Amino acid sequence: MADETVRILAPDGRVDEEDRRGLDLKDEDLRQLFRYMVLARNVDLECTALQRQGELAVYPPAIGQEAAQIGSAYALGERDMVYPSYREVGVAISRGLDMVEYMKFHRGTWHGGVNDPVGSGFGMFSVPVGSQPLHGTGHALGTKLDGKDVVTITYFGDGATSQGDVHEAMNVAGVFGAPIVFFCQNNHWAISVPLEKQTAGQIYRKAEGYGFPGVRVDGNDVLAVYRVTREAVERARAEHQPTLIEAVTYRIGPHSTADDATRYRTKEDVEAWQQLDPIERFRMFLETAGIADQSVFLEAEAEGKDLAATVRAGIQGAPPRDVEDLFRWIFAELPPVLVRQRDEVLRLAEEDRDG
Amino acid sequence: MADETVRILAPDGRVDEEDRRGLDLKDEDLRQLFRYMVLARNVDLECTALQRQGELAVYPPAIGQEAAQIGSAYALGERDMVYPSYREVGVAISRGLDMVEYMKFHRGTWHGGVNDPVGSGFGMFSVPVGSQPLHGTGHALGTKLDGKDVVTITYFGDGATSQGDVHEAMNVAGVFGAPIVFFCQNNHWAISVPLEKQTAGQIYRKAEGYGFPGVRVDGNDVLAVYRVTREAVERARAEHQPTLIEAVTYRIGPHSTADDATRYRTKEDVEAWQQLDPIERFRMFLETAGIADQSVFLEAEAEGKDLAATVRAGIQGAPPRDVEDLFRWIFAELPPVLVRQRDEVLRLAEEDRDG
Amino acid sequence: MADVTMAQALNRALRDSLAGDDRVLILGEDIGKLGGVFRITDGLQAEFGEQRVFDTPLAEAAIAGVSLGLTQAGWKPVCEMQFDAFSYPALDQVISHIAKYRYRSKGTTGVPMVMRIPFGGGIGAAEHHSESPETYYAHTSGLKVVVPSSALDAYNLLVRSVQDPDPVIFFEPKSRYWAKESGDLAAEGAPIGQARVLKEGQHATLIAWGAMVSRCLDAAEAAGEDGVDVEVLDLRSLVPLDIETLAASVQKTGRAVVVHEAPMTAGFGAEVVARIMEDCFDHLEAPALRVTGYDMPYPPATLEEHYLPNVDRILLALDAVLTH
Amino acid sequence: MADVTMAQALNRALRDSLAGDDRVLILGEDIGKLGGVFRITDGLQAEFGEQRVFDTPLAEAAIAGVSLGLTQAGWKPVCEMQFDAFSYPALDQVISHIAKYRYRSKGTTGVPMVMRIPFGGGIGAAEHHSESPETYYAHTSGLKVVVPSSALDAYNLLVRSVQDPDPVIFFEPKSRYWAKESGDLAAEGAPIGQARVLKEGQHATLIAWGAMVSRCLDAAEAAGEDGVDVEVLDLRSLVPLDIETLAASVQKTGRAVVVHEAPMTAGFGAEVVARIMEDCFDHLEAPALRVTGYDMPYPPATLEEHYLPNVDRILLALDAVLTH
Ligand SMILES: Cc1ncc(C[n+]2csc(CCOP(=O)(O)OP(=O)(O)O)c2C)c(N)n1
Ligand SMILES: Cc1ncc(C[n+]2csc(CCOP(=O)(O)OP(=O)(O)O)c2C)c(N)n1
Ligand SMILES: [Mg+2]
Ligand SMILES: [Mg+2]
Repeated sequence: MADETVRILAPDGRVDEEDRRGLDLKDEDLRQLFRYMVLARNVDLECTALQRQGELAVYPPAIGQEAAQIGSAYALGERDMVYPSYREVGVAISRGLDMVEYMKFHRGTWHGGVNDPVGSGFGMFSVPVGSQPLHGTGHALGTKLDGKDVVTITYFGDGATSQGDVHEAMNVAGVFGAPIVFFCQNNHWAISVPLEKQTAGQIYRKAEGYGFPGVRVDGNDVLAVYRVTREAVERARAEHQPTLIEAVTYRIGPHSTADDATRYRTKEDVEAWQQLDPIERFRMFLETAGIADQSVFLEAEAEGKDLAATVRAGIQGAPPRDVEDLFRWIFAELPPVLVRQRDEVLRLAEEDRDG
Repeated sequence: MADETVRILAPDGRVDEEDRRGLDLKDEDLRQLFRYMVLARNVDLECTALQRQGELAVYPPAIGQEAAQIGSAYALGERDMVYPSYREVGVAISRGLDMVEYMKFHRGTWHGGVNDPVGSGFGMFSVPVGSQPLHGTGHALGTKLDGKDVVTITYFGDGATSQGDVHEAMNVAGVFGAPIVFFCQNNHWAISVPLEKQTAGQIYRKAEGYGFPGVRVDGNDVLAVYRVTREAVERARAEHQPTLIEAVTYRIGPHSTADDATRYRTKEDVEAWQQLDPIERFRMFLETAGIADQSVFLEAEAEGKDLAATVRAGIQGAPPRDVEDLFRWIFAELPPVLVRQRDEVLRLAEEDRDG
Repeated sequence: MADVTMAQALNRALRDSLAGDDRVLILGEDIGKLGGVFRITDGLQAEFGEQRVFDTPLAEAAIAGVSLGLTQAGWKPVCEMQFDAFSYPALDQVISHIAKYRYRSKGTTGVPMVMRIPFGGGIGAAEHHSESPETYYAHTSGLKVVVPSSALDAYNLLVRSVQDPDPVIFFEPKSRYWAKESGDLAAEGAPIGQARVLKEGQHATLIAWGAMVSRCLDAAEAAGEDGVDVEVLDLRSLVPLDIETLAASVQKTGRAVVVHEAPMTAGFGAEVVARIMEDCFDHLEAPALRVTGYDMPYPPATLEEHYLPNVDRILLALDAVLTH
Repeated sequence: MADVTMAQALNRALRDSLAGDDRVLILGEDIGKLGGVFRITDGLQAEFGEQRVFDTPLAEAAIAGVSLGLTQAGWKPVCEMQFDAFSYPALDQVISHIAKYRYRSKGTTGVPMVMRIPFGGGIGAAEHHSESPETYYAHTSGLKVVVPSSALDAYNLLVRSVQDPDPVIFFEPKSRYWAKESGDLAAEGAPIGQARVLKEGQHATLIAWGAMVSRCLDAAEAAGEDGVDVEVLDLRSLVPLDIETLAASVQKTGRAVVVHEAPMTAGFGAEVVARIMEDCFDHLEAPALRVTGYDMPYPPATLEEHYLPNVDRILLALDAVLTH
């Protein structure tokens, strides 16, 4: 990573003390960050396992990206709004979402992820790559028009930066001074396509073209991620200026459980980054700095296992939704054609049940 | 314009002699540049008049943008390829296109502009704003794959820079090292939307995000435009590196003859730029430098009037194409459904003719 | 009761919507100071300010996606695509998100927005300015698709569209912008989802929407002079489609011709014919026919008269169904 | 004569096209080293190099627009959209340019490219991975739209598509990728524009394309057990549509049911019904019916079985047309 990359924690857990003092984080917060990262790791691994056991249809692991996700989400205020892609399990956990509901997307019982995106401050999963930043920009513009003290953050990947929609979202946000943070997790891969085939530029420098700051941060350094996101969130809140953050991290797992990453990258590629594990790095720091000890780590692990177990229990054998639900939410009011269609489906389903 | 803007000719026609000597332009070339600019101005004004007289359906004036168009087109090699928008009358003239055929687009006798885009090295008019740079990138990639010594240039406006397609084209060109020049005529307006509502960034700095050079040039300075385009063309040819050029100019006329620009800008806005007229500026230079005198200027004018008259004669009363042509070029071979449809149209047209 | 053009009626509908509901926003290209290239938004920015009525950068996907985001901040955006063919860059946002968000979010998050699209030919415009893309939208589940054919109904339908809890794609027949109608502007006409019988008749039914409605009325008049009594149905709402009114009319007349500007293949006329097949088969005296644009890119302006359905072609089709 | 899956047949068609014509290129997301998420391009980059077979950045409009540009440099690109719903960002380039360039350029500049789109449901996939967007393309004049239903015909059609001088949208029914067929791979089957009668019958015609063809064959078999003799028509080519074969079959049987996965409203089934109306009316014993997906966003995987046409629904429709 080049000089311009913001970093507070070295890979061995050492820290620039001045940098650290500059953070508005109490020891409690630091332990909380650690806790969330461990929860995310546990749920993530559990879900990969659940998929292997046939309980989930497919799952996109976030392992290795915990610092990027937790550090950034922790910088948000309670009423701030998130527009995620499909890999933001860590963000979801630290925003307090119901993780069983969340995983039902991956089980295929319904689309989208959670029940009420606006109510929960967490938009629906956005599968079409790069499409959600526009929703974030619209939302941010909307809250600004209302004079509300709300910041919007949108997550997307390195691959997404190639999409026209992401460009349009940043450009519009720049023009309107929308209070939004564009958070790009550059995990070096878009399925099998490596970063260097995605763009010849630097992701964070794309912000130059939109007239707002672009920042590159070590995405495996939870403190640095927190700091740059915090600054961006404050800039959005106070100055209505967007920021593009490039968090440089790595997709340790396959693209999804359906992917065979050995086809396009080597074990060595991955191992180099496993050395830079964000949780271990932070743990070493917490320990060395005397902020947390073994008991804290074990407690977080235990809590992680609990949450994973909750997800497993909630998802295992979770039935499909009622057939009626198929027709429930297409329009506020079901038009005649769909009433006919619904009646057919219900009749057939009943006949099926009856034998 | 900020410091970074490349300029050789001052608005009063004075020149930085060192800059000028750096140009690979003989006096003959300089007179040729002048000539093309005058031709373009004459045809442009004539076409506005032709539209007022009902001979053209609509016409988008290029007045004021002659230096940007001629200076850049003059930097191309004979076999280089142009992907234009709809306002590139100057480029078309200096590339030797049949200007009567060209104007038939504006008369509504056929789409597109010229007969054979590949053969003539000038792609069809691209009306959907921002869509043609992708074609340019594809073409450039294609010639590179063939090892051909061909450079592609694509023209688009400041408004087009907001479109996702333009972003995607530049990004892809960066990744593949496509031999292409992205030439943006920033004429300060996209119909009624001024530059500052189009983007909060600087257009030429958008190149940073794609990993290739971005250059801003005084678009009313034909020598500077020539120089930066020449450099970009050579960079494309020799190094397969794209360049984004922002030529800062001004749309002196309305967006099109259908537009009423008084609704959104003042006479003063326009007058300030009329002072910076690219032809007059260049004329003063040529005169002062002793490269051309009144006779050259008058000759160019006369030639301009001639070309305008040719266009007028060719377009005036030009009939619609044959009804059969409607069905001629949909597919290489007309499928049965269309045969039926064609037969109906021809029958009806005949009945019409017969009474 | 004054004469009003469709353009004026639409302008008034937007004005009254902005005045009546302070959550309504208007956005698009050139819709501010310029008032839109067709002046449909004329004067609205001056009256309601740049916060409520604002120009966007030149990016249709952005206009659509940002509008969706605005709904999630509690706004009701009415966005404009400047011309039919320039709505295509927004299709992904429309199909993948705007049409699906209510469904995806289990009903918690509807998308109360309107996308206005001036459409159709007959105005001598350049390439990409005369298309009829209603099929793309009508085939996209989750959207309502509405097309007025007259000034008063344009007012009525647009006001209702803005109030609708679901996304409405609102097609405005450009060639009818300057056609006048006499009456009071009020949102008291038929709701979205109902067709209108504009002329009753016994011998055959002409079915159309948008600009083709007046052409059908002309054809009906011409047929009337030959003693043929034609019913004219203005669908108004392609989705939801008023199958009841459609079926009632065709069951009565036993003969039907549907007319639209879009190319024939997989045009919405096919859906109308399929519904007639399903609901009126036993009443049909002749095949229901289509008079449509041809299966070609929209032709250049000087040839468009040969492409667009005209009274002659409609009469030929009427003749075919009447003499079958 | 060996068993071959449709996935293998498609892979071979691409391989043979690359080998047979050095102007053919393959591009798309993850089609290089990975060989595509469905492995349709497996091994092609290794065999033909990164100049002929290359990954693009993640941008579908770019893939389409760049492909068009490549044709103008004399190449024949075969590009891949990774899944059905991810073809939507490319719609503007397809509708406004790829479909229109030959027309616009007065025939000088055709667009010999193929856009491959894996489509349809039935594989338990996530949202946006199971759609059937063929109508959007079939309604766009200037495109050919082709859909194989079996391995051997997939080979035949894809090789022909690559050789076609016009842009071909090539839909691959994902749920049939792993279905086997026995025979030799050769481009000797029916050309684009011809339908195939897969099973002859006297009582009714089932019409389908892609994955629904095998479902229709299943239904026909089930009906046969009840003594009903059903003809099954595989359209293969939606544009150009083989009206002759279609009309001949329906005129013979007098009864027709068309089956597709896409939602009903304005789906391509409507076009088929409209053609039957126009060309077979006097032979019809019953209304031609549609069995389709419902007018909703594609549902989640665990409910898709209720959405997709199945044998029961097809039999019900057959029963309806037979007992009318
Ligand atoms: C518009 C679109 N095209 C293609 C896909 C298929 N796809 C799913 S994820 C993905 C790669 C995304 O890469 P990136 O943006 O870096 O995010 P990451 O998966 O690495 O988190 C692709 C190509 C898609 N979902 N949407
Ligand atoms: C995709 C698309 N959207 C909208 C339009 C309508 N339109 C035509 S030109 C134009 C403004 C273009 O501005 P700019 O790119 O700066 O080019 P200029 O006209 O100034 O040369 C607009 C909005 C269009 N042609 N295409
Ligand atoms: Mg990635
Ligand atoms: Mg401009």
